[in-house]
Order: sequence, then C-alpha cells, then structure tokens
Amino acid sequence: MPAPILELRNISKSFAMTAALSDVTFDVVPGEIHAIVGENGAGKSTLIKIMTGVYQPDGGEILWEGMPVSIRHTQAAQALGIAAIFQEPMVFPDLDVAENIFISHRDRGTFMDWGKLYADADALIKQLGVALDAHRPASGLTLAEQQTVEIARALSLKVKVLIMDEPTASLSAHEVERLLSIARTLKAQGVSVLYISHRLDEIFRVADRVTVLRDGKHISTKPIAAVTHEALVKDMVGRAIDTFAVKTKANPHGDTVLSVKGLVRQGVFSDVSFDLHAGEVLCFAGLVGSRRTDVGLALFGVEPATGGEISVAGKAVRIISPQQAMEQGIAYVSEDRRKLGLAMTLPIFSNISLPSLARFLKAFGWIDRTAERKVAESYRERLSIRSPNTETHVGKLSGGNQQKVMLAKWLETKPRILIFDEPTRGIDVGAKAEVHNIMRALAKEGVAIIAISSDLPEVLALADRVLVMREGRQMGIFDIADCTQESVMALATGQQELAKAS
Amino acid sequence: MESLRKFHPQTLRLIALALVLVLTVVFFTSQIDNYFSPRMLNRITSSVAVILPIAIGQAIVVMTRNIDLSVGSLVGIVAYVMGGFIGQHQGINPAVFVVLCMLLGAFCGAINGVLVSYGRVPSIIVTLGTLALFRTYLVEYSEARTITTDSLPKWLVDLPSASVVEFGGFDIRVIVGLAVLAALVAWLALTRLRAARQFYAVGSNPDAAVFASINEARVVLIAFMISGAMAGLAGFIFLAKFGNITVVAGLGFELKSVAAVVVGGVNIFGGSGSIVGVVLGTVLVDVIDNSLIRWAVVSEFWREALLGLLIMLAVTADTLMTRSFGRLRGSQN
Amino acid sequence: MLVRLKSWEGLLVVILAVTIIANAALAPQFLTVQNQINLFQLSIEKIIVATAMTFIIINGEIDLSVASVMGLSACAFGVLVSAGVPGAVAIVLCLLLGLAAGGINAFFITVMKIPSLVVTLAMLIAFRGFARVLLEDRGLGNFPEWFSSLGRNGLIGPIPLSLIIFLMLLIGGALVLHRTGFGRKVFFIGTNAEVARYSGVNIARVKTILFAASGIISALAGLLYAARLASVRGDAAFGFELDIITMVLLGGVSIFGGRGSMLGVLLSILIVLNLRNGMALSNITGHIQTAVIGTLLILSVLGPNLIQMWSERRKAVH
Amino acid sequence: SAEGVNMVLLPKFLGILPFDQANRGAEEAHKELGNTGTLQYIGPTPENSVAGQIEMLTTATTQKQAVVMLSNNAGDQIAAAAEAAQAAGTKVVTWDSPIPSGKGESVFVAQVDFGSIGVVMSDMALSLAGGAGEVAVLSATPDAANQNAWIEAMKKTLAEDAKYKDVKLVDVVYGDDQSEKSYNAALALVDKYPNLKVIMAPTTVGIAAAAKAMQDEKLCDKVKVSGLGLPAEMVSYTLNGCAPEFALWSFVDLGYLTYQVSYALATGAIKGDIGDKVKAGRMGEFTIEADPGRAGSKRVLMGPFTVYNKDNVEAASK
Ligand SMILES: Nc1ncnc2c1ncn2[C@@H]1O[C@H](COP(=O)(O)OP(=O)(O)OP(=O)(O)O)[C@@H](O)[C@H]1O
Ligand SMILES: Nc1ncnc2c1ncn2[C@@H]1O[C@H](COP(=O)(O)OP(=O)(O)OP(=O)(O)O)[C@@H](O)[C@H]1O
Ligand SMILES: [Mg+2]
Ligand SMILES: [Mg+2]
Repeated sequence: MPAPILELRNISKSFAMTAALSDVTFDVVPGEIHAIVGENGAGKSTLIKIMTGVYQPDGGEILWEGMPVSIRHTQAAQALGIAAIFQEPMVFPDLDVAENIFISHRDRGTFMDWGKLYADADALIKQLGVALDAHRPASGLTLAEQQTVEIARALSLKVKVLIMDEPTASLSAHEVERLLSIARTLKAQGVSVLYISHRLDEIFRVADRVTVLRDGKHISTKPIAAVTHEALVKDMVGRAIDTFAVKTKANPHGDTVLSVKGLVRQGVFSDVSFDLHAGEVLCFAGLVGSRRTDVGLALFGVEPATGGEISVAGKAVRIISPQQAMEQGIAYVSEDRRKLGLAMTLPIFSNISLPSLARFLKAFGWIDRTAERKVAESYRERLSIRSPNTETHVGKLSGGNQQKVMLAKWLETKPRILIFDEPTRGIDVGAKAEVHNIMRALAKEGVAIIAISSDLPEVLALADRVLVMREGRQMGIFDIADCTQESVMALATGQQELAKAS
Repeated sequence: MESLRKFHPQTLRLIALALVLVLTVVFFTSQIDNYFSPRMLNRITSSVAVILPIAIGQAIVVMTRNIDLSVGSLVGIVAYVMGGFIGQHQGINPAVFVVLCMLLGAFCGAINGVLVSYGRVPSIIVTLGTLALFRTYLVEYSEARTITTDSLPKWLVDLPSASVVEFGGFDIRVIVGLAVLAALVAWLALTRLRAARQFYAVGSNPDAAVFASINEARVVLIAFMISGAMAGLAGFIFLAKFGNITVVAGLGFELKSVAAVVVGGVNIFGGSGSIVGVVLGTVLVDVIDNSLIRWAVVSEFWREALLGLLIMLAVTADTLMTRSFGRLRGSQN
Repeated sequence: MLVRLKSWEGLLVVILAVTIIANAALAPQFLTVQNQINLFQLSIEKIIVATAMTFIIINGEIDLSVASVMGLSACAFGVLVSAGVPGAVAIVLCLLLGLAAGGINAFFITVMKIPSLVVTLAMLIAFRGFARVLLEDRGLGNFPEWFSSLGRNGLIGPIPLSLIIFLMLLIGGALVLHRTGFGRKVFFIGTNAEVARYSGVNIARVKTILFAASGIISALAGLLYAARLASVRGDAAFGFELDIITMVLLGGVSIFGGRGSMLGVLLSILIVLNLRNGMALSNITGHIQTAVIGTLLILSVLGPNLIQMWSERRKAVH
Repeated sequence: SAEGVNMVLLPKFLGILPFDQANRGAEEAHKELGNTGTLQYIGPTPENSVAGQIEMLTTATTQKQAVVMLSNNAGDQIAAAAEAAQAAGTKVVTWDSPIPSGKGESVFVAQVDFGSIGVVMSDMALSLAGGAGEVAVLSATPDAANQNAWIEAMKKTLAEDAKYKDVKLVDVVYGDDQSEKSYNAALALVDKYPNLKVIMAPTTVGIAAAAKAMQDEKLCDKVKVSGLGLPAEMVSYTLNGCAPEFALWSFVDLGYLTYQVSYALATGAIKGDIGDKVKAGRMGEFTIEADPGRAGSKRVLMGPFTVYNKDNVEAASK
C-alpha cells in the first residue's frame, strides 16, 4: 500500500458532557475510497470536522504526507487540499448557485468574470447530472439541491482528499448513481475520497476500505473484501441485529381520511389527486426537485395550493396555514430539520412539546413542566435518542438523533394524517429499522401516512401504494405489488412510455 | 412584461426604490416653487455628501450581518482631531490629508472590528460601547476647545463651494465628487472584486462561511475598517463643510446612516443589498427631509412627524412594488 | 446554553456585588433609604420599558420607537389635562394612544412584513414628531395634585407607585416569559421563526401582542414620567431607547433573539443603576459615566469569551 | 471664611466652550473667596441632557451640597427636583437659562436682560437689513427656554416700536444645535424666502453654521447672518462680511458672578430676598430684583453685552 497522505493518530475530542472521539487512529492513502460507518452519534462528523479545521482536537496529532500539521481553521484545510461536503448542507441563501459554488476559491483571479462563473457552474452541475439553474438564488433550493451545490463546490476545488459526509442522504437513486461514478473517477485521478454513509449498499459498491467507529472509538479498519454486511453492522452496533424491518402485510385499510382532487399550485405542481386511507402508507417517489415536498407543503398549509380540493374525513377543507392543517390532524415532518424542523439552541423537551403545547397548558397558559418533561423523556427512551437528558440542546445531538427528536415532536401531536418528508434522512441502519417499525405501528393504529422518500429501497419496504412524481406532475399511483425499483425509476425519470409498454 | 423576468429580484427592488424617489420628487415639484432646479439639486447633493460615505460603510457592515453604531462618534473624532492637526500643519497636501482622515477612521474601525471578529462580541454591543467610548475620548481630549474656521487652511474652508465641473447653473461640488467617488469605488468593488463578494457570503450565512473556508473574522474586520475609513472621509467632509467643530460633531449619525441603509434595501439581517440601493436610499431620505423644510404648507412643528410618516410610506411603497413586480415575474413561468 | 446562561447570570451577580460594595464603601450616602429609592426613581421609566423590550428582543425583533411613544403619551396627557379633560380619563386615553402606536408598529411588521428595525426607526421619528405637534415650543405643567404626588411620593411607605409597577411587570414578565406557553412561543420565534411557523405557532399574533404591549407599557412609562416631573415638553424621554436596549443586552439577551432571561435583565438593571448612582455620588458624570458602562458592556461579553478561547487553546495544546 | 461650602456647577452639558468659560469664572471666584469647600464641575452628555441634569441635581441633594449652580436645559421638568433640593437644604441658583416657572429656584443670575436681547437682535436686524426687509430666526431646539424667551422679546420689540415697522420677521426655524441641521435650515430659509435679508440665530451653533452656509453658497452679499455667537468661532465670518455683527456676553464673568451670588446665599451673607445686595469681587455690587420676564421669580442682572463687529472681534477671539 502507498504511504498515507493523511494520518490521524490518537485523536480525542470531547464536548461539555460527551466524549465524541477517544483515541481514534486511522489513515487515508492516495487514490482510495475509504468509507467510515457507525451509528448515529458515533463521532463520524466530529472526525471530519477535525480534519477540516472546524474543530480543534483535544489530543492526538494529524499528519499530512508524513509531516505533523495543525489545521487551525478551514482555510488551512483548503490550503492543504482537503475539502468536504458536510452533512448539513450550508449554502449562502442570498448568493446564486454559481457564486455559492465558487465563493471561497482563491485561484479565480482578483476580478469577477461573471460569464465564466456561470459557464463553469453549469458545466459542473451537468457533470453531476442534476437540473439546476446556476442563476437561481440559493434561498429557494430544496435540501437536495443544496446538497448538489455543496458537492459541486467540493468537486471544483483542486483537492487531494475529498470528504463526503452523507452526501446521498437526500438524493434519489438517479443522482446517487452519478455521485458514485464521480467518486470513482476522482479515485482514478489519484484523489482520496472519505465516504460516510448509512446506506451500506453504497459502501459495498464503491469503498476500498471501511473504518467502523462506535461510541467515539475506532473499532476496525478493513479492506471491503474482508467484511460482510452482517459483520459490518455487528461492528457498528456491537451486537448482531436484524437490520431490515420485516415487511408486515399491509394493514387493513379503513375509511378515506384524506382525499385530494386536482391539487394545483400555480407554476409549481399541478393535478395531484389521490385518496388516503386510515392505516395506509402512501409513498411519494420521484427525482430531486420533482415537487413532492411542495405537495406536502401545500397539504400542510405552508405554501397553500392555488387550486383543487382537499377533503379530510369526507369534509372539504381549506388549508392555508399550518394551524389549520394541524386542526385537521395533519402533521408534517420536514426534510430540513436545521432550518424548518428544530430550534437548535433550545432543549429537546421544548422542541418536542411545541406543536402540541396547548395540551400541556394549565390555567393562565401555565406550562405543566412535569408532564412536558415526562412525555419528552418517554420519547427519549422509546426512540433511543442519545443524549444525557431532555434538557440537552438539540444542536448538540448528532444528525440522526436530531431526526428522532423531530419525529417525537410530531408524534406527540397525535396526528390522523402524518406526512413524512425524507423520514430516515441520516439515520443509521438500526434506527432506520426502528423508524420504519414506528411508522408501521402508527399505521396499524389507524394513522394515515404519506412518506416522501428519495430512498427507493425504503419506499419499497414501507409503502402500501406508491405515487410517482415528475417535474410537478403526478405520473401515477401504483399498488406496491406492481412496483419494482426499475419501474418506479422509469416513471420518475420520464421514460413512462417505456414503463407502460413493459 | 416579459422583460421583468430578466431582472434579478434585487434589481426589481432598485427599480421600485427609484420609482418611489421619482414620485417623491414629482410630488414636491408640484408643491414647492422653483423646486426642480439646479439649485435644489445642488442643495441636496451637497447635503447628501456628508452622510453618503457613512451610509456606504454602514451598508457593508450590515451586509456582513453586523451593525456599526459608532460611526457618529467616529465622524466627530476625525473631524475634531484632524481639524486640530491641520491647524498645526497648514501646508499639508490635501490628498494626503484626506488619506490621513480615512486612516484615522479605519484605525478606530479596526478597534471595533477586532472586538467583533476576534473577541466574538456581538457588533451591537461593541459599537454601543465604542459609541460612548470614542465620544468620551473626544470630550476628554478636546478640553472643550472648538476647532474654528480661521484655524483651518483656506482651501479646506473653501472646499464646499469648489466645483469639479459646472454646466448650466448646476455644478458638481468637490465634496459631492468625493462622496460619489467613494460610492463608485464601493459599487465596483462589490460587483467586480472577487474578495468583496465574501461580505455577502459572511452575512448570508456565517456558519456556512466557516465551512466554505472563508476567513469570516478577517472579512468582518475589513468591513469595520471600511466603515471606519468611510466615517473618516465623512469626517473630512464634515470638517470642510462646517468649519466649526465641537465635541458634538456627528451626534446622531448612527441612526441616520442605518435609516439610509435600510430604506436603500440592504437586508438588516445581512447578505444582500447594493450600493446603488444605498445611494437611492440616502438620497430619498435627504430629499424628503430637505423638501419638508421648504414646503410652505407644513409648519415647523409638523416636519418631524411628516418625515417619519413619509419614510414609512416610502418603505411600504417600495415593499409593495417589489412584491408585485415579483408576482408579475413569478406568474410568467 | 443553559450552562452558559447560568454562568452569565453568575457573572452579573459578581459585578453587582462589587458595585454595591464599592458604592457603600466610597459614598456614605449610598445606603440611605432615600438614595436607594432615588436610584430607581431616576430611571424608573426606562426600566419599566426594559421589561417589554426584553420580550421583543428575545422574540428576535426590536422596538426603537419606545421613547417616542413615552414622549407622545406624556405630551398627550399634558394637552388633555390642560384642555380640561379629567386626569383619569386622560390616563386611559393616553394608554389607548400607546396601544394604537404599538398596533401601528405591529401592522407594518406582521402584515406588511417590513423588518421591525425599519418600522420602529421610522416611527421613532414620527411619534416624536407628533409629540412636537402637540406641544410645539411650549412646556405644560399644572397637573392635578394627586397625579404629581403619585409620581413623587411613596405609596407604600417610601416606595412610589412607579416602583411597584416595575416590580409587578418584572415578576409578571418573568413568569409569562419563562413559565407560560406564550413565553415559550416567544423564545421559539426568536430562535427560528420558520420552525415556529412549521409547528403551527401563530407568529403574527404573538408579535402583535408584543408590540401592542410594548406600546401600552411605553405609554404608561410616559405617564409616570409626566407625573414624576410634574411637567412635560416635546423632548420628554428623548433618546431613552438606547439606554433601554443597553440594559437589556447587558442582561444577556441576545440581539439575534431566542436567548435571555428576565433575571439577567433585572441584574443588569441593578448594575447599571447602582453604577450610575455610585459614580454620580463620586462626582463622575457625563461622558465618563457612559464610557464606563460602555466598557462594562463590552468586557462582560469579551471577558468570558477570552477565558473560553484560552481554555480551548490550552485543551488543544495538551 | 471659617467653614467650607460645597458647590456644584452644572452646565447644560459638558464639552463645549461657553460652559467651560463659565467654569473658569467660577473657579476664579472660588479661589478669590478662599472657600475651603469643593467646587465640582459636573454635567451630563448632550444626548442625555434633561434626564442627566435631573439626576445630577438629585444626587447633589443626596450629597448635601450647599448650592447647585444650574444652567437649566430641562425647562420645568427639573422643578420638582429643584424643590426637593431646596427642601433638603441644597440651594439652586440658575444661570444662563432659568427654570421657567421659577419653582425651586433661589435666584437666577441673568447674563443680560432678556428684553434687551430682543432689542439688540432687532437693532442688528434693522441695521443689517438696511432699514427694511425680511428677517428669519434660526433657533436651537423648540424646547430651549432662554432662546424662546429671546425670540419672544424680539417679536415684541419689532411689533411695538415703529422704528422697526419695515422689518418683517417671516419665520422661526430650528437647527437643534446641530451643525448640519442648522446649515440646511439656513439654506432652506434662503430658498423659501427669496427676499430674505437677515438670518438671526440666537445660538452659537446656529449662527456659525448659517454663516458657513451663506459663505459656501456665495450668498453673503444677499443674506447677512447675525445673532449670538462666540467671537473665536465667528471671527472669519465677521471679517469677510457674512456675519458683520453679532452679540454676546462674557461667560467667564457669568460664572464668576454666579459663584459670588451662590456663595453669599450659602454662607447666609444674603437671604436671597429682593433688594439684597451682593458684593461680587472684581465685578462690583449687584442687587437681587424681581425678574420682569417671570412673575414671582428673582434675578441678578449681569449685563451688558458686547456687540462684536470687524473692529473688535479679532481682539476678542484671542
Ligand atoms: N457541538 C457539539 N456540542 C456538544 N456535543 C456535540 C457537538 N457536536 C457533536 N456532539 C456530540 O458528539 C457525538 C458525536 O457526534 P457526531 O455528529 O460526530 O456523530 P455522527 O457519527 O456524525 O452521527 P450521525 O450519523 O447521526 O451524523 C454525539 O454524541 C453528539 O451529541
Ligand atoms: N426549480 C425551482 N425553482 C424554484 N424553487 C424551487 C425549484 N425547485 C424546488 N424549489 C423549491 O424547493 C422547495 C421544495 O421543492 P420540491 O417539491 O421540488 O422538492 P422534492 O420534490 O421534495 O424534491 P427533493 O426534496 O428531493 O429535492 C419548494 O419550496 C420550492 O419552492
Ligand atoms: Mg454526522
Ligand atoms: Mg423534498
């Protein structure tokens, strides 16, 4: 094996109450794809933040091409040739896509060449296989599109080590394919790629080596050929588990709780019609930007529809605000937990109780704090949210655990209709099974569920029926029995004729 | 309406603002005799000249999601200290003197900037503090003396009436030229200079700036230094224009500059705004102010109330217009 | 965050203790009852409004128009009383005027969606202008005797009405902010308004209530100002907004919203008032006094930051 | 004298020349009289003048100062604090600007007779306008009590004496004692009244700003500036003809006399009744008299003023 380009020795990092990393040692060699896996909160993101100068380690050393270095800030990492796509995409909402990609580049001259900027951006985006206008301001981008921008930014740098922290968490199969092939190309060019993902199948497809972290400790680093799926999971969680939710038989469907006819939002989506029954799981599938999220937002009243009918339990309703949606028993779990889902600087318990606050109020609007904490605590146990207590601020949790808090928050509203936007984004294998089980259990209790997911295996595992969208239009609704990965993909990418024919 | 699509939302905002300005001028032309005249243009431009540089500096600071409340005290310090200095060094080259004024301002701005970016103290707290501290320094340093016109070199005292060019009764004064030059440089830099785009990035999302390897601290520091330098330039213009400088010089400029900046469409939460907007905003506020004191219909005591209401009206009109432009634009796809 | 907040308040307690001990040691008159009452009385209107400002800043907004509303209400009272309107009626009318002023602010902020800084900056000018329109270059006095006496004399023992009002607002405010659903919503909106909206919080309603309350409380403070001074002028309460905001920020309330506590604001108020009083008793006035408070404001944030950075660096080295 | 008397000189605010000169005069008297007590020169900042003055007067009362010498900027709003001071044994002597209602004030040391300022300003207007023409007043703030009194006196003089029948006072505007506001206001007057001949500014900031505005716009031949100004600030405008004539009194003497009167009151040498005579060192003897401008109030009249023109301004500006 060639000499490592980047080496971490005995790295430790602790936050106020948690030891995120203890004594982690591993290395990256040029031209390899090195996967890092581990449960939520295992310390993966912390590790890469140390490599990129966002955090300073409490102990240990970092070697770059054999020489000890200290990476004091992100500029230092960039100067070395380390770039990262971070787990939570962070774009500059006021800048357009092209500027977002190139803002921190130092090799593009003193003056702006706007023409070249857009041309270069378009080329990069094309390479990623995404339809994205380089002139669009980033403020209107979906999470997946933001992720695309981040990827483009990292790719455009002349890097030696590229770190990807769950780059595919909100991508659909189509874009994932592109990304993986880009990773392989980079590898061929001699770039080392550090790849973090909870989707183990991807790892088996691209990685050369895989490192497992558990509880902030380094467990193993092995060539991919030397591990199996089961062994990897066992390393991650410390015991063997059954990673797939057993697909229970579809629940007996009850009455129609939600009926949507010809729903339109001018210029965004049109003609969405479906019925949703109690106890049913309806999945929305489609490519990034196919406007599935917008349908969800319309049903929840955030961006109200401009036409069409919605009836809940047989009664026509008008929903133009989230309050009204919630009155109808609709809950919406957003895909963007950082911006729309959770108040990061506030504690877990208050995030959980916010939408159902009315139920915790006594006379004079007084909050029943005991009840509130008890409920939060019960969710912490039930969803195994990793935190010392429910007073912890959400921002200090790992991505996956934040996702669980958000789930708890909406479960507590006891909804009739639950809209999940990317329900398992960034959740580890164990927890994903857990979330799926929770969803199925809810359905069993008679909750009607809409799940918007870019993860096709998840769609197939969860759904009773699948609604496929493409470019703001509903391409069709299928019973799960008639669905395969291929047929859904074909519809989503616009080869419907093909799909019909087959 | 097809043409609307070509415009960036920011540009729509500017068009709306320009329309509001035109409407204001049209209204006052109908109210005040001899209003639309070169003389009035002169009055307004030379009145804008003092506040415009400050507003530009303030805008850049605001773009980075900060605020500089110390600008008024900075103007006071520069006008006073440099006024005293030139009294002792009458022969100094005017250009050198302007640069020195801006350097003094930039130095004070750097104090703000270091505290904000490296001390991680919120800018409103830092500059509320230095607003008092700079002024206190001035009061202690001045020992209640006044800088008087007769201690200043003649070129400086005569500067406000000196023109760059003259045509048909209208002339561009040197001090106006200086302010416009500052605006022009800032505009070019913000649109053409790669590094300057980082002001927007930092203000748009400070956390993302860290992840994108932008040296946020340095960007913020530079923004404060620019704001200081601009206050220094304004201090120079203030000195030239008013000649008599006491320790109260520049009092209240902080709110004035913030008003000009926000009317000019700079997002108070950072990340967006343009120098063209700031110029329009500054001019708009000044036009309203200078027109009201010439409007015979309103008594002296109604002026302030009307000023506040008209600013509110202008901002509202601008917001509504921008929004309906946006809607027109949106309904085309 | 909670840890940090606690340590912030701890820091304020230390500063307060030092201030009080120094005052007591340096100025023999400091601990007299009259001086302690004066200490509050001299800034009572500002600290009353600071309770409302705390809510608004935690909610992520700002109200720069408070001092102008105080001035407007004080002047309106003067005009009404001198026009023969009974004092009690005038008080009610002035409070309604404050409500209207807050309502106007709220309208532009929630319906027109213009940032509160812009709205209240324009209204700072406009409301002050209306006060000017009412009184022009006059000053008005000759208020009913009971009114002036309420402003000056003790109501319970030596404690005047305004101090009682302040304490009620403070305690009531603390309970609402930290213990009720409304207060919880204020924090959430200030932390992340979009999250609050997606959670079904009626943001416009919360903001309208806050600005309306700020208007009424400012009007009330304006009336207390008129009562205390037994006379009003167009410049009544001029420029108070910056002092009020300074006190709230020194109390650890984040200007970006979502963070702060009523206890912190109380401590900060006590610090500022005691410091002012102590310096005045030692004949330190004017700019130096402001500069000391400005320095304290900066140092109170800078100090802990430096310590934290230093300890982080030390941790990183080992 | 055997016993020290603690005295406080409280100007409108700190940092500008006239008040500093007054302090110099007070210190001169302090030394001359050999007072073993203290003389404090304290004051608020300009932006906090009203509240600051009330605060400092109250603190001085707490400190049991013998006399507070006050150049009042708060109008009647300070009366309550002054009455409280008197009740606690602290005398309040005003100078430069009195308490309009006279409440709480022992005596006012008037720089000149306010009525005579009206006459002098009218005379200067008459001569600068060349016997006939339009005159406008550029004042400080609408709240400035002494300025308002002088403008009233001027209006009265113009109306009552046939000599001025061709002099027309067209407008009163305010520059808030800020350079840029005064400068713009002066130019607005010129634009608004094309036949304007004289701008009369009874404020040192206003007169200098107006003169500079006329000079910058090359209007000095058409419009003359006059009023009350400091020779040092006005010398160049007087020499170049923009402000050929203006008036002022000596602030040093005002401070000196105020100290003398206050000391006599505090030591009990005089009771402060009408007719009491004060020996004021180098300035000779003064008598307490009824203040003609404020019913029921007392004053000591210093006077006279100096009218400055190109013959004497240079000497005075040194
Ligand atoms: N800023 C912070 N302050 C306090 N604790 C933190 C902070 N960031 C991370 N942690 C803690 O450190 C541990 C590791 O977090 P990290 O984000 O590295 O996990 P991860 O492996 O990336 O998990 P996921 O797969 O969910 O993204 C977690 O227990 C988390 O709560
Ligand atoms: N082409 C576009 N132009 C403007 N805004 C867009 C566009 N695409 C998406 N958005 C914005 O992004 C948000 C969600 O978009 P959308 O419904 O397309 O996502 P989606 O189909 O769920 O796909 P994904 O979430 O996987 O990206 C909406 O608020 C919408 O305004
Ligand atoms: Mg992570
Ligand atoms: Mg989506």
